[in-house]
Amino acid sequence: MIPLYKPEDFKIVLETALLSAGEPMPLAELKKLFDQEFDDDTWRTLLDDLRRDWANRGVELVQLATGWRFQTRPEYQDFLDRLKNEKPPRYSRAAMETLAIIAYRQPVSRGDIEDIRGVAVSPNVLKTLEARGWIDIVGHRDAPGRPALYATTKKFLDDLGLRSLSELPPLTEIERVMNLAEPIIEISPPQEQPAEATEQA
Amino acid sequence: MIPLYKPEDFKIVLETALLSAGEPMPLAELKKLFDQEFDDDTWRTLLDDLRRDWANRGVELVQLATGWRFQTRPEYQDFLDRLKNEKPPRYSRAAMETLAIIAYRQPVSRGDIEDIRGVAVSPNVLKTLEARGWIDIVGHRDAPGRPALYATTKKFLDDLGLRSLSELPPLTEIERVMNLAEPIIEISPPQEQPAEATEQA
Amino acid sequence: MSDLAVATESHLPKVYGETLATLPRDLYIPPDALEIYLDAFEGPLDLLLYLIRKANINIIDIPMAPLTRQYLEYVDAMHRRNLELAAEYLLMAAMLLEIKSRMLLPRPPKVDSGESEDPRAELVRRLLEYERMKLAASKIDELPQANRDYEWVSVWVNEQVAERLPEVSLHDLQVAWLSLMKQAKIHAHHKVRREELSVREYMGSILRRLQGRGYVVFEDLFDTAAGVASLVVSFLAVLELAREKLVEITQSEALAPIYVKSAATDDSALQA
Repeated sequence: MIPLYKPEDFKIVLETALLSAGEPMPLAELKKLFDQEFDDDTWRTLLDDLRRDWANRGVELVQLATGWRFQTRPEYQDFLDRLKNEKPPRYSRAAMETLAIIAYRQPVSRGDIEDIRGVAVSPNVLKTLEARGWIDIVGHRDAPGRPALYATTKKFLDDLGLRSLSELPPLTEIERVMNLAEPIIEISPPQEQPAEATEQA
Repeated sequence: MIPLYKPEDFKIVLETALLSAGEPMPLAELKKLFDQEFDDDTWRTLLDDLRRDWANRGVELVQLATGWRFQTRPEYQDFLDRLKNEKPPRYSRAAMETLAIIAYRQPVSRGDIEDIRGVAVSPNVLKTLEARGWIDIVGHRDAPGRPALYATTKKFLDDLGLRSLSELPPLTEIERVMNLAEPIIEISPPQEQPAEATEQA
Repeated sequence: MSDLAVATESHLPKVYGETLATLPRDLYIPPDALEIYLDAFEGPLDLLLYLIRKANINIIDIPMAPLTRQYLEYVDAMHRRNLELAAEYLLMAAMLLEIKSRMLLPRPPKVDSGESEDPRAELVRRLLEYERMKLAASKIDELPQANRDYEWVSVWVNEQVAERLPEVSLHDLQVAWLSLMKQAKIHAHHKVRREELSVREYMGSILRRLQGRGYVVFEDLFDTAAGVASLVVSFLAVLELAREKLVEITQSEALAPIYVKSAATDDSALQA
C-alpha cells in the first residue's frame, strides 16, 4: 500500500475514491479509507479543499442527501448531450404533478393524489417514478383496501441535488383567502423525510 | 452553451466528457464534442496534455483498443478495496488449524498434522497454503514413504507482519487460562531474522 | 411544458395585481383552439384553472354562472367532437351546477361559527391546492436533474482480476490452536513456548539449506554475524533436528570436520 505522508497524499486517495465510487459516499464510509483517524473538522477541511481544487473545472464535488459525489456541472451538459445517442425523455405533466404531490404531501395514497389532481392516476405514472427509484411504498393506510402510501426516496433527493426535503422549492402562496372557512397558512415543505410512515400497519 | 476560446477551455470539456463517460471513448466519438474541427495531431496534443495533467493523481487517462478512458491506478486499489462491503474470504477451520500446527510445530509432516488434529488432512488444504506461499517443503523425514516436512516461509512472516516466528503469540498465555500451564523460563528470542538462511528454497 | 401551461403561467402575476373592481372578462375560447388545448389539460381542475386564469378572475370570488356556462360549453364541444371525455369532467359539471344553484339560495348560518359558508369554498380549496401542486411540479422540473442536466462522474476502477485472498491475523492463529487444544488431542509436548518457536524456525531454515545438498560442513550452517543468541538457537535447532532424526550428523574422527546431512536426502540425486 502506498504510504501517505502529506495532506496532499490523503487528498489524492480521497479524490480517487470519490471519482470512482458509483454512488454518493457518506463520510462514515470515506473514513474507512485511512488507517489514521481524523476528526470531522479535519475531514471537512479535506473535502472543502478538494472541492476548491475542482472550482474551475467541468466537474464539481457536491454533498447530497446520501453523501459526497462528483458530478458534471449543468453548464457542460450541452456538450455531453452531443455524445448521447438519445435525449433522456422529459416526464409528462401528469408524472411531474404526481411527483410534486408525493414530494410535498408524503406519505400519500393514490386516492389522495387523485383527489388533488381531480383525475385518475395512471398506474404507469407511479410505475415510471418507482422504476426511476424516486418514490417507493412506505406503508399502507389502515382503511378499506389498505391503500399503499407513497413517499419520495433518498435517490430522488440525490438526483435533484437536494440534501433534504426542506431544500425543495417552497410552495407558492397563491392567494390570500377571505371568505373561506379555514385560513390558508404559510406552507413550508416537510422538514424531514418521514422515514417511517405513521399510518402503516 | 459555454463559449470555448483557449485550448484550456477545450481541455476542460474533454476532461468532463471523459470523466462522466461510462465506457472508453473512441476519438471519432470525442470529436462530436466540438463544433470546431481539429486534425488528429491537435487531438493527440490535447489528449496527451490532459494525460500529463493527471500524471501524479490516483486516476490516469489511458488509451485502450476501444478508446480513451480515465481509470484508477492499480497502486490505489488497496484503498478502494476498503470501501467494499463484501466480507473478505476466510480459510476453513481445517486450513487454519493446519497452518497453526505448521507454524508452531515446524517442521512437520502431514502425518504429524493428522496426529494432532485427529483427522485426515486433505491434500487441498496443504496445496492452498503452499499456493499462497505461506508453507513449503523443507525436507523429507527418513521414514517409510519419505514424508515431506512442511515449514512456514518468510512470506508467511511478512504477510502477518512478523519479523520472526518468536513473535507469534505466545500460546502459554492461553494455556495458563486453561490451567494447563507449567512454569516457563523465559529466554529472549533472537532479534535478527537469519535472512540468508530462510530465503533459499 | 406545453404552450398552454406557459401561457397560463404568464398570466399569473397579472392576476395577483388585479383589483376586485376589475370585472371578469369573457371566458370565451375559440372552439378551434379547444382541440389543441385538450391534450394539455390534466383534468377538470386544470381546465377550470385555465378558464379562471385566462379571464383574470379572482379565484376566491368566482362568478359561478359564467364559469359554469363556459365549462359546460367546452364539455359539450368535446362531446360533439367525439373526444373521449373522462368521467371526472362530467362529475365536475354536476358539481358546478350544484354550487351555482346553492349560490341562489339564502345561506343558513353554520351552527358552530354562526357564519355562513360559501358554497364555493370546497371548490376554491381544491383549485388552490391543485394550482399549488401544478406550480410545484414545474419548479421541481426546473431543478437540475441527474442524467438530464448533469451526469454522475464514474471513473473506471482498474481492478486487478486477482482473487481476493483470505486475511489471517495472529489472533486467528491463536484461535485455531486453542480450538485444537480444546479437542484434548494435544499432549503436554505440544505446548509451545516462545523460545521453542525460535528453535523451530531455525530447524526449518537449516532443513532448507540442506535440501538437495548432501553433506554440509557443520560450521556453514551458522551465521556467525547474526550474534550469539542466533548461534545458540541454531545449535539447539541442529540438536533438535538430530533428536527428531531429521538430520544425520557425522564425524569420522575426533577433531575432524563435522558434517550434517538431511536424513532423507536421496544419495543418487547428489551425484547428478
